Amino acid sequence: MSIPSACVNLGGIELDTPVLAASGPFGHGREFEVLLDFNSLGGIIAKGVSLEPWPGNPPPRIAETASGLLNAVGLHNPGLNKFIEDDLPLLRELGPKIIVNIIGKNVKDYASVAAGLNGIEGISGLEINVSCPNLKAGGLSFGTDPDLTYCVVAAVRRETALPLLVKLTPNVNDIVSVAIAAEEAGADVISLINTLSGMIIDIEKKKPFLGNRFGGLSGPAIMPVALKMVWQVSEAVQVPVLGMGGITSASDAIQFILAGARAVAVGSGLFYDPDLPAKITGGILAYMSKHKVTSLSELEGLAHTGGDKVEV
Amino acid sequence: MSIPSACVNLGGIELDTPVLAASGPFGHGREFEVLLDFNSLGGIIAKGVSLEPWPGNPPPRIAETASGLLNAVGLHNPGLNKFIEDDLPLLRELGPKIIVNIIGKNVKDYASVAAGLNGIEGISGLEINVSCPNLKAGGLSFGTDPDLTYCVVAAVRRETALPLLVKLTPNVNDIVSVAIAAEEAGADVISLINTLSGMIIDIEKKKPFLGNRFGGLSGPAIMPVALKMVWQVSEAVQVPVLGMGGITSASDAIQFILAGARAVAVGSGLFYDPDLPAKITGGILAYMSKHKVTSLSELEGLAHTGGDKVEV
Amino acid sequence: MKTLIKQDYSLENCPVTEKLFTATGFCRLTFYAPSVTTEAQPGQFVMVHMPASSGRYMLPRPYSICSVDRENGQLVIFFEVGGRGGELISTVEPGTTLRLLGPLGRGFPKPQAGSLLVAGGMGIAPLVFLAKSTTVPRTLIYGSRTAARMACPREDLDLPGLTVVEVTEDGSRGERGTACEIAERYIPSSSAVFACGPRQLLAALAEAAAERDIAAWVSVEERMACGIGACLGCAVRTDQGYMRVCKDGPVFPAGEVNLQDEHTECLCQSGGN
Amino acid sequence: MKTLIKQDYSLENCPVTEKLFTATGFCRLTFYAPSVTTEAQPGQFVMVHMPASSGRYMLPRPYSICSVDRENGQLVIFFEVGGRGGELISTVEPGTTLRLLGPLGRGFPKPQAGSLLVAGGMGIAPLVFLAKSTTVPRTLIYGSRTAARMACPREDLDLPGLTVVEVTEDGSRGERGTACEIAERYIPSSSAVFACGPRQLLAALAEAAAERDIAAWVSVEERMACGIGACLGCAVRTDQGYMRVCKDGPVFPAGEVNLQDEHTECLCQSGGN
Ligand SMILES: Cc1cc2nc3c(=O)[nH]c(=O)nc-3n(C[C@H](O)[C@H](O)[C@H](O)COP(=O)(O)OP(=O)(O)OC[C@H]3O[C@@H](n4cnc5c(N)ncnc54)[C@H](O)[C@@H]3O)c2cc1C
Ligand SMILES: Cc1cc2nc3c(=O)[nH]c(=O)nc-3n(C[C@H](O)[C@H](O)[C@H](O)COP(=O)(O)OP(=O)(O)OC[C@H]3O[C@@H](n4cnc5c(N)ncnc54)[C@H](O)[C@@H]3O)c2cc1C
Ligand SMILES: Cc1cc2nc3c(=O)[nH]c(=O)nc-3n(C[C@H](O)[C@H](O)[C@H](O)COP(=O)(O)O)c2cc1C
Ligand SMILES: Cc1cc2nc3c(=O)[nH]c(=O)nc-3n(C[C@H](O)[C@H](O)[C@H](O)COP(=O)(O)O)c2cc1C
Ligand code: FES
Ligand code: FES
Repeated sequence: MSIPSACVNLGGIELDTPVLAASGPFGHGREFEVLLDFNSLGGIIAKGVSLEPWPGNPPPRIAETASGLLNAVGLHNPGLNKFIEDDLPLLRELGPKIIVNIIGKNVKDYASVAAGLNGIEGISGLEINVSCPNLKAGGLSFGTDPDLTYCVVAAVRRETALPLLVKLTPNVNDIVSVAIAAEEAGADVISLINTLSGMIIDIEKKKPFLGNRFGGLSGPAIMPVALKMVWQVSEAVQVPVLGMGGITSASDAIQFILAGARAVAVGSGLFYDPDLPAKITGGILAYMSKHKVTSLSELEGLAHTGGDKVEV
Repeated sequence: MSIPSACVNLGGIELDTPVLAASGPFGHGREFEVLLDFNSLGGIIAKGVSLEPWPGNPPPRIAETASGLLNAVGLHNPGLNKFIEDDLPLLRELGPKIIVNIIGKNVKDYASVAAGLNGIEGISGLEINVSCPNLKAGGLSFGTDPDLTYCVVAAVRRETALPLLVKLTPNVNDIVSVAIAAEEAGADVISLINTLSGMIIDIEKKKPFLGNRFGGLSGPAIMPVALKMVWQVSEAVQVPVLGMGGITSASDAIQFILAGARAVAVGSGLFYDPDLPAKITGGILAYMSKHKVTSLSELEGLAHTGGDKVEV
Repeated sequence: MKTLIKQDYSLENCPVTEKLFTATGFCRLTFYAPSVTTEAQPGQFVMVHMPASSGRYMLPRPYSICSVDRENGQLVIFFEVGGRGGELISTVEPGTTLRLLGPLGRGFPKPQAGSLLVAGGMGIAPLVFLAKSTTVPRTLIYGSRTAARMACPREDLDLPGLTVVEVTEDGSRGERGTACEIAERYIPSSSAVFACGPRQLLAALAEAAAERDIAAWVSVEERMACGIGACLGCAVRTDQGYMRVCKDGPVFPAGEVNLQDEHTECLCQSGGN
Repeated sequence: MKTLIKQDYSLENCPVTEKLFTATGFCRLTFYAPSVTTEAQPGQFVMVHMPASSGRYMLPRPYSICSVDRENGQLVIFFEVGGRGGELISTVEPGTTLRLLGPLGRGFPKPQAGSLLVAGGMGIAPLVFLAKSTTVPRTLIYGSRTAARMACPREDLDLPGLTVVEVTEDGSRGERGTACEIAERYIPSSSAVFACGPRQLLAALAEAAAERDIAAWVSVEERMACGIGACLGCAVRTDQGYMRVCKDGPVFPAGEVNLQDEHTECLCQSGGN
């Protein structure tokens, strides 16, 4: 029997392993340089980049909850120019494919970031974070509305020839309709999920704990929610799905793949264990050997058809 | 200084303590009889009752996740008549106020259950569970749409003079608009939240773990999500809010009250510790003494105005 | 009007008095639990709560009562350390306490002479208690994949009147074969069958017993939350619709319970409690 | 083009060599951690990961390096068992290991003669290391609410050239008053101020030092996730906008960092990462 391969093609991006660093927790990779085996990472999704610098939210920005992490960093970033000058050169040297997560306060901003990245060496794809607050709609995020999502994606699509990932927010009635809108507007990959909206309260100070009051919940707590959305979206769209949300083990990652994800990303799990990508890649290969599977495509979405009927 | 009182008026229902048993985990109370100090419970919300018996979902119905519980019981219940004959007489003897959670597959069913409970002794209120799948809308729940929610609540309102709680699902874009619709249709209390939709996959069998594939996530994992929704809804409606979702300590319960809840309910926490209601009631009273508060109304929603500014 | 029937279980803090790993990965814990032992019947179970020190939010786990010493209030459970719950429970040391909820569920009827007891793997646990509850002549078939997983100490099965037949799939101990194959040889001459183990085993036994019109009782497992019949989480399909394993079972007449449960159509898109 | 600058921290499994509860609720842990001690500077910190056995998903916790013995690779942290993380960490016994990530952040500059060190409560931890790093004449004001919370053993502060002034709010040990009140007496005659403790203390000291144009350095705390500057979770407002406590601090020139941070307007309805 041949050796299992962990290679996947994620919407035109060839990855050596199906494990990526999710946008945000990893920053721009530099700080994790000494902590992580970059051979185990197929790709790095850089932290959200906007046209102009964003200051981010007032502190505290981080709180811990039961099996979860609540953050309100507020998309703090140095802006496109500084990202290209300071961060990208370092990112390029790490090895994994680089995908840039782009953010904006209106459709034009998103498009401008995408345009500004054209012709820049070493970028394998763009990921649109549609969870940003839409200032025109009272701060509700673009990604809660299929039409707005379509607008943002279509606008970015016009500006770039790079593979385009669209990262959805889970704080919606119906993730499927948003995913379909993104696909129709030209997405090559659907990434999901971003954080769930939440808060905690400091009962001694009698006020919200986070400076921004509300934050985004990530970590193992949200994994069942993420997995279901990956399941539903992968049934409804033709393009591949990048799954994430609470992955902290190979078995978690395999669940996402069986649910229909082509690849997975690890976010807050990195705080807990920078060896996660290596453990996950290793664990996926071991699972493939055990289950006599040589290509990940055989596992992708297998749980939809009840994979165990044939085997012993 | 006078002794703190834990009494609250929840939309016309006088409760001796602000802690209720949430609908479902507690069943109809009989089984918990020997495990629980009923003086510590202000009220019991009976498990969802439909006009006809519902069989529920195929097993397995329960799975454990990180700090969470995924269930797909499927609103299994014996139907209105058997509930009135077999369960209600026992429930009435336990002591706490009884609220009946009602469910239906269409608007008429909901209304009929409400009508069927008219004139029956020992019921202090009804709670409409709008999370039921709406068969006309492809199984999406009533509670994801403000208009449908309005219809269900208005129809039940016409049939009953009892205090009416409306229990919302968190799987929505905008919980506030659904809450406002419920209030306009005549809700006396907004209950939130019901479970978050999720799933897990058995990687050995390569299929969803739960018989129903999808389930509802409860437990500490979801608490930040619940708390934020209570915060938002209590700002937007005039009627009181009953908060729940992941409460497993007095400090959790106090967070809900500071966020704007009039009272709280404990669901899956009861599996973990049947003493929870007693611990929570005791903990709330201790907190009130420490913070020199004699009535819970002084704490309700206090975190919205930054309660610590005045005290030392 | 009906009045409340007091339930006969309770939730108590019970000291662990003994711990033994009878084989790698198999833990036998003894508790001082007089509140449970006085009433406990073979086939009943307890919900074991997680150690308080774990600080983790985890459901209690159901384990069969493996034996009781009523005089001294000692209760034994015997389990495979398969997952996170079992692992945590197996870390407690004698002297510390765990909360036990029990005794729970409906047990086996009393075995008559000529009864056949069939245990697959950890299904041995309730059958030890059952075997100990009588001295009439009876046979126990104890099957396992391989000798290393035959974790129940042989002494526990040296009981007056009990014939023990060991069987492993790989022949590494006792006869070679499945518990079911061996059982089929004994069923025709048995007065009744009492079984616990994997669903396929129970299903095959149920069929073999039914063919010969011999009464059979099976103890089934299902994921549980409350363990007391409240949450309707542990449903199993029976002739009378879904029943609760924790309250209406775990022991059912073999013919009444659906032992092949493959999942059927799913209606409820949103999960639904 | 810039090339990568190798970071000088690492994540290692480090054995605990000693554990002491110096007072109720205050734990001093010593590790064998040569990878950290060789480079560690006063004011730097480590991220302490949770014991693997806890199996819980919890962020590592930041603790100041309280002292090092470079020769023997020993590293001391000293903390109040305030929450779930500290509690778990305080349960580890000598012989077991914890993962330490460090040394992290920017420490204090080297104190000159006449320096004033001010510690409020657990702010003592990094100042012990600072006090030990030199022998020039220097004064340490160590303030606490009450004697029982003055947890740092007196021996740790018996250092050549160091004058220690103890102060408690209730007068139960040393002078009565706040560390700040006492410090204000010493500041005029000090060459520089180095402080760690509650924000209000740091703010008051910063003001008092600024009035007299005396250099002051403060170590600030903020909730952390990564500890290495990647996630932007530990922001503190400074003259140059938000900076990272873990990477740009935790020690900042007192005048440059906003120590009164009351929350301001909030834009982002949906949380937003
Ligand atoms: C009435 C009853 C009596 C039982 N008696 C015993 C006993 O005496 N000895 C023993 O070793 N086991 C017994 N079990 C099974 C035992 O409850 C489970 O193995 C245990 O809950 C697993 O918990 P865990 O945390 O170790 O594993 P988890 O991490 O929860 O899961 C590990 C594996 O166990 C399976 N599992 C978990 N819970 C159950 C369950 N309730 N039923 C079936 N499979 C489950 C899962 O599918 C998974 O593959 C009994 C179950 C029931 C319902
Ligand atoms: C650079 C740095 C160095 C530190 N050095 C020490 C030290 O040497 N000794 C020591 O006892 N503590 C120190 N702290 C504070 C310590 O990190 C927190 O007390 C600890 O993380 C609390 O974790 P917990 O799980 O015990 O409590 P939790 O359950 O997380 O919370 C308990 C309380 O601690 C507070 N808290 C938690 N994390 C932080 C944080 N990062 N900053 C401020 N407050 C926090 C919370 O507000 C809460 O009131 C330091 C913090 C930083 C940022
Ligand atoms: C601190 C932090 C910062 C994040 N920043 C971004 C971001 O800039 N852009 C984005 O699309 N997602 C961001 N995310 C979301 C993650 O990429 C990921 O979708 C989410 O955390 C769920 O995955 P996890 O549970 O593995 O962390 C951030 C998450 C965290 C915890
Ligand atoms: C097993 C189970 C059954 C439930 N059944 C119902 C129900 O019948 N009606 C309803 O409105 N909510 C039901 N719920 C939801 C709970 O009432 C509650 O809203 C939810 O579990 C969140 O609270 P918790 O985290 O405290 O459990 C059920 C929850 C569980 C776990
Ligand atoms: S486990 Fe709750 S009814 Fe059986
Ligand atoms: S904690 Fe991540 S940047 Fe400081």
